[in-house]
Amino acid sequence: MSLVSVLIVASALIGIGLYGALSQQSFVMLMMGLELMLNGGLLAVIGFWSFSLGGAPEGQLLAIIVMAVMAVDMAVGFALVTAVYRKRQADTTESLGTMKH
Amino acid sequence: MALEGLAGALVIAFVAASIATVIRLAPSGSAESLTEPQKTPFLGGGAPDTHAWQRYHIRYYPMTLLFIAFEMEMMFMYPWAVVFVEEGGKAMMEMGMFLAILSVGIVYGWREGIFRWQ
Amino acid sequence: MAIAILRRLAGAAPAPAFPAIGAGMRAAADDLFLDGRLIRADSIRHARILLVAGPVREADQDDIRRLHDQMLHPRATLWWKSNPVPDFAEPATCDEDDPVAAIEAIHRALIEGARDSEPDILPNEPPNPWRGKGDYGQGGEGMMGGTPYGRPMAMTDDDLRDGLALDAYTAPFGPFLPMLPPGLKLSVTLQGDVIQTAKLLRPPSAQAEAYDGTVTALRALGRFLPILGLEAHAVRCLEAARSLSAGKPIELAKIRQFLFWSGALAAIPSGIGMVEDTDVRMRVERWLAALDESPTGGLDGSATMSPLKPARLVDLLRGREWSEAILIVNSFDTDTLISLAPVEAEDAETEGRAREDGIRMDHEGHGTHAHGATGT
Amino acid sequence: MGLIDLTFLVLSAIAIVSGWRVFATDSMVRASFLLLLSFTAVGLIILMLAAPYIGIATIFMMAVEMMVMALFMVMFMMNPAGLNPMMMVHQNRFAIGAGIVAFLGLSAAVLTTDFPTDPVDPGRQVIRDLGLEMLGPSMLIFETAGVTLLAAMVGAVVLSARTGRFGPSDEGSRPPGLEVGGEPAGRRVEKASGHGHHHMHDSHVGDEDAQHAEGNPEADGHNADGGESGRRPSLRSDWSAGNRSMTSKTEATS
Amino acid sequence: MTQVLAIMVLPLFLLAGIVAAAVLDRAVPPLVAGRSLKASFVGPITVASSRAMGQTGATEHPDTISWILAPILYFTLAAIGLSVVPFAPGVVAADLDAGIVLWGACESLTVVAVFLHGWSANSPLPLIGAYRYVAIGLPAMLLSMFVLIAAALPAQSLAVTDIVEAQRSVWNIVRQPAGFVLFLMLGLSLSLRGPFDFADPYDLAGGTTAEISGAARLTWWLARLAMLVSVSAMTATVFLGGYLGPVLPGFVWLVVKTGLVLVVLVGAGEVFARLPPDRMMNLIWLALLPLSFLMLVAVGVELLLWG
Repeated sequence: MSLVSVLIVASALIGIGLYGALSQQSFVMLMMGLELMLNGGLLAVIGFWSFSLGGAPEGQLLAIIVMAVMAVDMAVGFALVTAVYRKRQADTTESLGTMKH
Repeated sequence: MALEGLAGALVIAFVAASIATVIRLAPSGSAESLTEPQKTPFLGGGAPDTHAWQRYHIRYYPMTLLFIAFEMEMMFMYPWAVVFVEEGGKAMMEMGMFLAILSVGIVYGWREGIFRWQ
Repeated sequence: MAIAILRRLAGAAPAPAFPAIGAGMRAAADDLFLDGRLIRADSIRHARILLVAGPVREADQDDIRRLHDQMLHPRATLWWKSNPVPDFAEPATCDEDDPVAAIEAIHRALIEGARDSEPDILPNEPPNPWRGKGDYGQGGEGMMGGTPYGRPMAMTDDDLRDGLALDAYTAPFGPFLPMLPPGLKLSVTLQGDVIQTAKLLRPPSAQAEAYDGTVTALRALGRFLPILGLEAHAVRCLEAARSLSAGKPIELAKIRQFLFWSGALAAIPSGIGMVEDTDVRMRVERWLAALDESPTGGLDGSATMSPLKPARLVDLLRGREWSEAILIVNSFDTDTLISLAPVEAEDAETEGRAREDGIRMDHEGHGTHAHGATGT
Repeated sequence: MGLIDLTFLVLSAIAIVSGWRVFATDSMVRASFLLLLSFTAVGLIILMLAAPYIGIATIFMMAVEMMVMALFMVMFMMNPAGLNPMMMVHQNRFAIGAGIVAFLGLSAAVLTTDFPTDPVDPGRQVIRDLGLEMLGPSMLIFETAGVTLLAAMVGAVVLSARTGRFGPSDEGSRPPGLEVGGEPAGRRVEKASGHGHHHMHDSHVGDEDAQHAEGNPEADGHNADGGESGRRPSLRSDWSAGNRSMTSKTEATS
Repeated sequence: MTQVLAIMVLPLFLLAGIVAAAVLDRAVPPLVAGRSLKASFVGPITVASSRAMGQTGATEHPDTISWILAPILYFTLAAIGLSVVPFAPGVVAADLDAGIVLWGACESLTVVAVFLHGWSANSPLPLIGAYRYVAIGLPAMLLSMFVLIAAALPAQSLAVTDIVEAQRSVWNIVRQPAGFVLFLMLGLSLSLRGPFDFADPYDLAGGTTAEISGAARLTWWLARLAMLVSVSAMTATVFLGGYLGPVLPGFVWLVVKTGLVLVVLVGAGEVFARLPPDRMMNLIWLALLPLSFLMLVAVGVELLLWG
């Protein structure tokens, strides 16, 4: 276990998350991709913190903020999904583009 | 300390999971395989038309959204609890402010009626 | 060796039985399960013995067959003062007042292997043929179509409450669900756990329980309290009812006191199941008040048994959550429930509903489509 | 290879494989909880990286969030249990390419960069550090996070609740077709020979404009006027109270 | 070395606790019902053997893997939760700096396990039970977190061992009596009992268990009991001073206190009525959450003034 190996795992997670975020049609699956990317980001932050920053407390705070971002992203994201479904009964990204009324 | 603790928890988890798996998958003494009528979901005699899996209409979904935002505050409260005695009044004030801000969200949600079954 | 020990231990366990109760046997079945040698199974899957108590209505025969087949092996059926449904080979019957010994004997024989587990009655076929059909051999088509693994999927429909048109799940509930009165079968359309529409398929079977002040109240409480999670208190009430019927005096103040401290009344939402200006909570209060009366006589039955204004159970259940609906159904005695649940012709049903929808529209304005879809 | 390295390898494999399976499973519930598994593995890795609090808290918070995610996935996705296998993706090749490029690019950057080495002192009280940092130098960040969370809470309530301040949010909703202009997706299709007037709305729902034009006045009236305006006040009033009056009114009239 | 000892003791503790809980489960309801007390060790064992025999049951197309995993996960979580509890000074299986956070993680994963158990069945009654439980399980978790944080304040640490040591002067039940009650409620909710049994209640014909039988039901039953034991031990540790006590050895004190909490929980499960889920959700957010909040403030003020 070294910084490099941790960061490679993190980048793999970010890569998979990016694939999910770009390819998925439905909002909720798209958000899963985003969460997975943030997951990789979280791991990278703590990896740096642990191996390169000598345990500077800001690193941990940043990790917490990343998690708070996830929470906010989920709360607002799902609220949006609900609002859109209520209006259009749709849960895919395309339906927003193709429906012009 | 952290690594030893983690190791302890993992060992316990492994042992417990193994025991539970053995109990769950132990041979039951009845070798017969299930038949189709045996697998009908229990409705007290009736048979359903459709699968039960559905776009389930959750009646408390606004609550869950409020919940995941509010629950984030725990992340900040745990480290705060560790230094509370050290920092004294300052810690009290800062956390008081933080929680007051978040409580506004709960009060707002309550006023909008999100704690009811929608 | 190990299996042999396991069998011996299992044979000594109380026999888990699922009662399918017919006309006139409800009180007897309630009393029967006060016996420690039996366990009343909530679900047929928890039972080893299907106890059919009392005559089975013609219409319920299919449900009995289905219930029987849902039971897991080893299994057996006992017909207690009942007429065995055709197709059951060599039915075990019991016409005694106390079938506990018979049940125990069957249970032990099952466990020890002396008695064979009963085979299925219904054919071993999926509800819809699906094997090998469809895009992936799962019986489905496209996203939502077909009958994957034997059944179609639920489809969206409008909702009474919050306007999110999500899937509506329609299924027949009853006639032998433990929390519904025996015989009552409802076709319920749910969205989440809120009842969109309820349709009466079969009324509860008549019980012919004479109104008897305290005893009636105690029996009603005994059936009502498990819904609130007060199983032990329910047993206390049923036991008291049995003792009273047998002429033994019983201390009723204690029951009231326990129920007061349990918060049972506070746990019942007010304003649900309104019939003749009484809601569920008031009806429960009335039972509690009846505990103070002299064991027999006292208040005559008129308060609860008078012919009711044309209220219908299905209307009371509409728009209610599952937990509230169960409270409502169990707050009536069987006779009242039968008067609330008239079996109507299909046409009258649809028309009546359409009329009421109009009325509702004016007050509430909630969608009509829900019934439109289920009415067909 | 020590025990620590082995554990790390296993956990990394779990994190990555379950992360990938998220997008390869049909059941939405399984997808959510696979993501949770990925998060749990990452949390345990973080725990091994001398950050006990952040590691366990990741598992804690993500368990809750993935639970909520599962609720919403099931609520809004067609065929939530994946009974019919499906592939709801667009620009799949491009996305795969982008994912691989991102992974390779980041890995290359990681491998070529020389990172400073300054590991955490094992005796360091990291949770206390975090608390002091939060209450001291980074106080503003901490309070800002509070405000952000509040904004998220309010935003979530406003968006998800049935009626916002600006009237009912579901006015004129209709399901979209699977293809453009097609039949509404996943909706029970009514036969045109409905039984009563209240069927009208459903049978026409595939063509909303036409319905508004020819318009069954009764059905439209219900939906647009009686329905929607009747709804607004009832949101605030207690639900059971609303229903109570409704039931008694119905009795009185019938 | 002490850690190895703790890891060996834990399964025995859990097993003894499960047996005790099962005996209590058969003894307490008749007591509440006013019948003669017939506590026996054989009763639970015969019932368990009866459940171990026979088919497991399934529906037409359940999520089989999740259905098998859910009870196993539930049982494992109970054991992990128990692993942070110190059995005697220094004897703890997982001495983590963030012990109560690990406990919190177990709580939140329990919600996942129960949900999965109900969802996997592909049957309406378990499904309703699963969703209902989430509505209560999530906010109930908030309560316990506030209460545990209030317990961590005087200890200046998140480690359960430190929380016990901090109770040498005064037990936490004195500091926050309401917190103790709230934590007991959480215990009922985690082990699906009585007034907080929203997953497996009677009005859903057994809820998430309505479709299972045989080994699956046995495992679920054991997991529920294990969780009950785990919660009891945690309550005894956080509020009743854990292994602290005069004369007797620490481990005995812990066992006695755990047993006491076990009796209280089993009893409370029988004598209090269950609210409908929507009212319970309301109650938790609007009454119990502010209460837990007040408890936290009270402990904080007490520490500022006299700490």
